[in-house]
Amino acid sequence: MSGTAILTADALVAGYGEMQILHGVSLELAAGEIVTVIGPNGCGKSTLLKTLAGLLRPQGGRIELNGLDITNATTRDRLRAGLGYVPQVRNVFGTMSVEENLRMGLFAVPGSIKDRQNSVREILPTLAEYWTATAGKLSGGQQQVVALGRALMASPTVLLLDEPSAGLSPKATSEVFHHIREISNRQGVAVLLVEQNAHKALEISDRCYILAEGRNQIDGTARSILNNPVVGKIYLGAYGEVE
Amino acid sequence: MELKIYLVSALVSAAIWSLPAAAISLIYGVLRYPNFAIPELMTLGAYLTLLLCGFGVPLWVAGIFSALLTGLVALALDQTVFRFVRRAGMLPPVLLSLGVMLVVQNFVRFVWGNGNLQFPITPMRPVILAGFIISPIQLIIIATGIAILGAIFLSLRFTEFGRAIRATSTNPELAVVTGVQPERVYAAVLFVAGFLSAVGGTVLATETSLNPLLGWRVLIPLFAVAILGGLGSVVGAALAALLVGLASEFSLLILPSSYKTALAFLVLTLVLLVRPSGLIKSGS
Amino acid sequence: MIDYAVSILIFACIYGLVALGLNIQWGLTGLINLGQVAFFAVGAYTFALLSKIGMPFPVGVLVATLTGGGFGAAVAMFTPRLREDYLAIVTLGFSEFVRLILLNEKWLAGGPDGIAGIQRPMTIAGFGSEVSFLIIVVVTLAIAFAFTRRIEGFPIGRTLRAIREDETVVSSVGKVTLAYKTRAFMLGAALAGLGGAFFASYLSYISPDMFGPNVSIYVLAAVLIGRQGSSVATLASTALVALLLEGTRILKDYVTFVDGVELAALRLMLLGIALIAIVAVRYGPRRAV
Amino acid sequence: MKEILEIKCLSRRFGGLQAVNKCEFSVRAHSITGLVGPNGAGKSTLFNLVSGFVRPDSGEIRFAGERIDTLSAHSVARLGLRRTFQIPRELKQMTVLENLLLVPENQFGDRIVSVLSQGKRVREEEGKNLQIARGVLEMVGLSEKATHQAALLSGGQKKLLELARCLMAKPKLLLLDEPTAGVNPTLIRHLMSVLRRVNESGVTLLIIEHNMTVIMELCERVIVMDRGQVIAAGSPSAIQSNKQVLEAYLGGVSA
Amino acid sequence: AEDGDIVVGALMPLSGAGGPFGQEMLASAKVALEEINAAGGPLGRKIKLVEENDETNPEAAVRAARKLVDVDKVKAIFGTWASSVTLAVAPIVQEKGLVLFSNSGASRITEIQKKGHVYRLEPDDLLFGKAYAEYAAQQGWKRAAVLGLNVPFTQTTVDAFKQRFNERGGEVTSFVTYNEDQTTFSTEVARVLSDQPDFVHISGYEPDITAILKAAYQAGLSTRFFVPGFAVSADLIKNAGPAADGLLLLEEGVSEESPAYQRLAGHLGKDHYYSFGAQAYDELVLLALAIEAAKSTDGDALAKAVREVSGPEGTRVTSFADGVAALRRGERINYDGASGPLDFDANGNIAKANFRVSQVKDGKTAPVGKISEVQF
Ligand SMILES: Nc1ncnc2c1ncn2[C@@H]1O[C@H](COP(=O)(O)OP(=O)(O)OP(=O)(O)O)[C@@H](O)[C@H]1O
Ligand SMILES: Nc1ncnc2c1ncn2[C@@H]1O[C@H](COP(=O)(O)OP(=O)(O)OP(=O)(O)O)[C@@H](O)[C@H]1O
Ligand SMILES: CC(C)C[C@H](N)C(=O)O
Ligand SMILES: [Mg+2]
Ligand SMILES: [Mg+2]
Repeated sequence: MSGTAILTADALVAGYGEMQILHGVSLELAAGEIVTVIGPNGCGKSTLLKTLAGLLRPQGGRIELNGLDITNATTRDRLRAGLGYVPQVRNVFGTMSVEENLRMGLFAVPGSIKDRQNSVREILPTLAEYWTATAGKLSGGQQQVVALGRALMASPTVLLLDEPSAGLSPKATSEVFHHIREISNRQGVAVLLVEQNAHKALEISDRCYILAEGRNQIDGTARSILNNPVVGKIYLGAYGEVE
Repeated sequence: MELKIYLVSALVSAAIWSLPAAAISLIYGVLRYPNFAIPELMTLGAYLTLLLCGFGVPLWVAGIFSALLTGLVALALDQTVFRFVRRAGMLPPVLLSLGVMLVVQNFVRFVWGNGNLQFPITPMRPVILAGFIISPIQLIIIATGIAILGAIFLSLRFTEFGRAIRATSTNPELAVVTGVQPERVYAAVLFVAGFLSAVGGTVLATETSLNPLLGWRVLIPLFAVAILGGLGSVVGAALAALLVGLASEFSLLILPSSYKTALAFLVLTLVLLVRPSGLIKSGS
Repeated sequence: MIDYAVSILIFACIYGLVALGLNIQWGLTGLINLGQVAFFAVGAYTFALLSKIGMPFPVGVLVATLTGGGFGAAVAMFTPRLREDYLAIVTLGFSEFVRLILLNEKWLAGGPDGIAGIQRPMTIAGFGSEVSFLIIVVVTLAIAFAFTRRIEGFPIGRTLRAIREDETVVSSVGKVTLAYKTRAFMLGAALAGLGGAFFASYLSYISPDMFGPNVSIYVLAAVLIGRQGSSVATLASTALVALLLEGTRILKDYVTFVDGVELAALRLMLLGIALIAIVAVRYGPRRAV
Repeated sequence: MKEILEIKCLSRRFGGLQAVNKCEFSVRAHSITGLVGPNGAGKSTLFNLVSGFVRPDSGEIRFAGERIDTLSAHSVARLGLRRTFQIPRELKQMTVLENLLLVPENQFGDRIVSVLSQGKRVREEEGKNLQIARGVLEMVGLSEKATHQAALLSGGQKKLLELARCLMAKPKLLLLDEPTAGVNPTLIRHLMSVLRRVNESGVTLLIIEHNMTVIMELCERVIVMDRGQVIAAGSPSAIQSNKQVLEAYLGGVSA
Repeated sequence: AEDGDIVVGALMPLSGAGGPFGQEMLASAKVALEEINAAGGPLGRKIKLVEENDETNPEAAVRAARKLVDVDKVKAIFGTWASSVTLAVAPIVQEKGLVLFSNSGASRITEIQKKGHVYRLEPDDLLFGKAYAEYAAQQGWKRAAVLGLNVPFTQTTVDAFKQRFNERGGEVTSFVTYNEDQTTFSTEVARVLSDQPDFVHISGYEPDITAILKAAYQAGLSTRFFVPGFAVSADLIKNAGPAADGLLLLEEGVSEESPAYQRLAGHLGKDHYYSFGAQAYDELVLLALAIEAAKSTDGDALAKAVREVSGPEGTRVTSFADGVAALRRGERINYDGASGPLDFDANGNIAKANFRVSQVKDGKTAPVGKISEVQF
């Protein structure tokens, strides 16, 4: 698989000030692949994404995007190299309209705003319903879609999503996951998904990493993880399936 | 007749206040701290204009150059001093701005002394415009105010970089994620703030006179205007300046003019009690 | 020289009281008060007027403190809906209002002439009048200090800090935030009033132009330099500001190549630079991310 | 069983948007009731109305028989109606413990006079509250973070803190706004048992949730909102097969 | 008993509203200092000046005064200009039993003059007010409007003016006060001119008066303005340009012909009218003479001696050198200085004040009248 890897992280060490959170996390992502990262609260999932996105300087390890060493690149450079990122919270520009939020997605990357907006609206048709609304006043689910749309504006090849389904209704969750699948299928975007809604996320994923206390624990195909009773018990709260 | 003069006065005051108030507002909106050095940049700008006038340059040219220079000064101060406390919250920059306030005000005093100076322009007799008596200079002041604020408003709204400034203002972390380089935004904001302050200072000095206390004396109305306008909003600052201008001039009809500023404040307080977030709500 | 040092100390203590007050409001509770000078003025004038009608010193001080607190409570109750930045304008405006009333209402406060001949407290046996005054102020400051320290450490201090952080949360757990804010504001204003009483008494003359916004700014600087919400730091930084303001006066005897205005300008520039330097050292570049 | 919360014809509009529209339902005392609905249906707004943070334009809210629609937020809280916030509102600069110690009512040390007292009573009181707080942290799995600054918690941990704050008090009615959003599934499992215990100790729960597992396993009754109105109410299984609910909320796929 | 230099405090407004005058006063005091020390100084000792800036701010002044008194151990303080500063400093100076020479006008200063230690060389504001009225009456003007900056001297000046103007058959049509921090003044000007007065008296300082003149000019309003001389500098005249044309100034008189004034102007340049400078010059000379007369630097003795050396009785002297010589001959002296004959009343105030009125014409100031011996 390493042959086709578009994004690789190798033995990442990162944290906040004195406090080290990631103690050597490694992962790989191939083009068009959807990979889910799951793990207990506070295990460092968001920290991992922030490090990949360039918001946090790693203290050790190496990140490669398309064969390019981006370990110390700025967020802006990563964005231009095709890395999109949607944070876990506060992921829209609250005082700006939805339309403007999307424009911001193309701020650092060349491209025609109109063309990109049209193509994003095709993938996320619900955006049209609140195109001129102020993003901060939308409901949580609507904001997630806006955030996704903003990230898509730059036509990323790799998309990092931090809990996109948090707070979404089942229907909206299905829709967002559907969108993610679409994006991946139709445009070949590789998606790294951090999720607590593990079952649904794994349904659309190819592979899965499990993180605990800042370290890789288990990885494998989505199916193997879903069917692993130990994982189910420890990380997925194995309870009677709703399906 | 009298009332029309009041109205002109109010407009002139509003034009003068709104520029530096917009500067305060912009800095607050993007960098999240009230910059108490803005009034002193007005003073500095006015004196730089005077300096340039000394070379025989016409006042308006001198004014533009001084505004550019003051913009650079503001930028330089930001890069050398404020830059290092970017992530330390609101207090350090506030303190720094107080320090800069003292330094700039007294630098002006050191260089130009304490006396009252004046631009080398002869006062002009007024013209009558639609029944309003207004001096050409006042006309220019009002036009300048509207033009500059309008330009800023439009560029904030409709240019890429303006949008980046607004984006940084509402959600700085996310702005970084979209590839905005915050330092560039800060630099631009400080430059513009310096520019606005200097224009405000020059214009104020044209109406009154140059004095090291030029800016310090309007500190309170400026902050009143900026806050009332809903810190962070340029349009808000303009509207608030107009409101404060009108309130303080027309207060003369019912109150001794020594309460002029106080009455304006009373009105402001009342407005704030009805609309606790200022005339224009700035989002967060 | 000793006398001069004593007088600097007295000013420092007086501002210390005012700064402690502001620290309760701003540092602890997050109520932005840009008009602390108003309560300072109210205290000073109350004391001066009482002194004029022959009230003994302790009565004057007490009433001045209470009056300052009363005004503080009134302001706080009048502005319950105002949060954060917008309280700033009301306090700023209020301080201007107070100053203008003092300036314009001659029947009340002597107008721009101010009030002269205000009494000093009795001297303490064995000490000169300056030193006696110093002892009284220092003791008062120590009491005020102990008081605010305790507030900080007690649950009430926690509630006030919580209000600073997020008022909504505090009301969601059933606490009447307005009542707390009013109390904090009142306490802070009372301390300012207390400082004002000492100020009037020490200077023996007060006039409205002593109560301009620069006083608020100096005190503000003191509170801000100190760690937010900590009264120890507040006092230390007040001392620092007083020292910078006063100590630089001595400069004049060594710098002889500039004239008076330039010297005055240099002195204040130096103060500004010192302020910047302190901030740079205290908050300077630590983590660069 | 008695109704602890009754809502009648409640409406609230934001600008051009009717967020809550003539909403009517009630919650039985000692029950665990679910409140579900699509994003933007007005659920959180409803919580804001009930808890006194937002004023209704019209309508009636009764809590334990008493009208509370004109009361301010703190008065409602004092009556024993507590809520969590959907987007956590932790007190950032304070430690996790301090976040909890804020909660107990009528603390003697929370009054200014206490400052003049000897302080013994305050210390005892603090000690007691501290014990309660540690218990609550244990319950939600935040013990290790007790002395950390709340701002430094992870997204999910903040949600847990939000819940913990409410568990510090002993409310009659607890409104939980998506308590499990962003929480790890294993912990959700644990939280459900915590909530059940809380309920058994006499606290009525009204829970907004998008996690259907939680709703199905925990709630005896579910209310479904859409566009500010209640569109269905009933047992979880009845709701799940309701056509309207399927369409608007669950997304057409039968569960 | 003591020897060595006699330390004297010059507490002057080197910055703030009084800034320009503080400079003038300090320069003038230095002229006097040079003359005194060149003549050997009082009691054969040199005088040493310690300068302090009162910033035209009473609080700063109090601190500066304490430093002068406590650290520098000055024997006297002179040069306080703003009334608020004099009012604030006087109690401190008197408490130490020192002498204070003031250049302030406020009538209130009379009240705090407790031990006869405060001497004022500036005419009281009441006298100013009366002088305006006298001149206006001379000119036959009947209707006056007043614009007053809200500072101590305004109220008393204006009250005295009203009273005397009414006595002379005039009428004050309106009195509008303003504050220094206003951005525009057209409103105020429009207000007072709506009553069509014969002239407008502005009681204020330079910045605001400049602004008012310009505001009136630019609003197309014309009238006579009559303002205090201390508020008008050459700069103002230059700056206001045509707006200052015809402006009338009331200046505290100096003895322009007196040898002392001639010497002072000789040193500082003849193109200027040094009213506060002349006062400061005289203050230091008076003090030096008083020390010689008292044969002591003790405050109480000095306070008495000032009255003795200032006249009106005694041999008229016009310089320190002459005065010392006369004193050493055992004569009683009457110092007539650069600022006037310097006779003090019971309150330490100048008893009879002279004024002159000047007018601005084509950018130059020329005297147009005199009002002599205005009394309380
Ligand atoms: N303060 C407000 N100002 C303006 N509009 C608001 C405000 N609060 C809520 N709204 C709007 O009211 C509608 C209902 O919002 P609410 O938060 O109640 O939805 P919700 O049912 O809780 O959705 P979610 O499940 O996504 O949290 C939304 O469209 C939202 O944009
Ligand atoms: N800015 C910060 N400074 C210091 N520590 C932090 C900061 N942000 C997070 N942490 C700590 O780092 C750890 C990992 O946080 P992170 O946000 O990566 O967790 P997570 O795996 O995303 O959890 P969740 O599922 O709850 O979102 C947590 O223990 C948290 O307390
Ligand atoms: C102008 C001077 C005579 C001083 C003036 N009387 C004042 O008090 O401020
Ligand atoms: Mg996370
Ligand atoms: Mg909600």
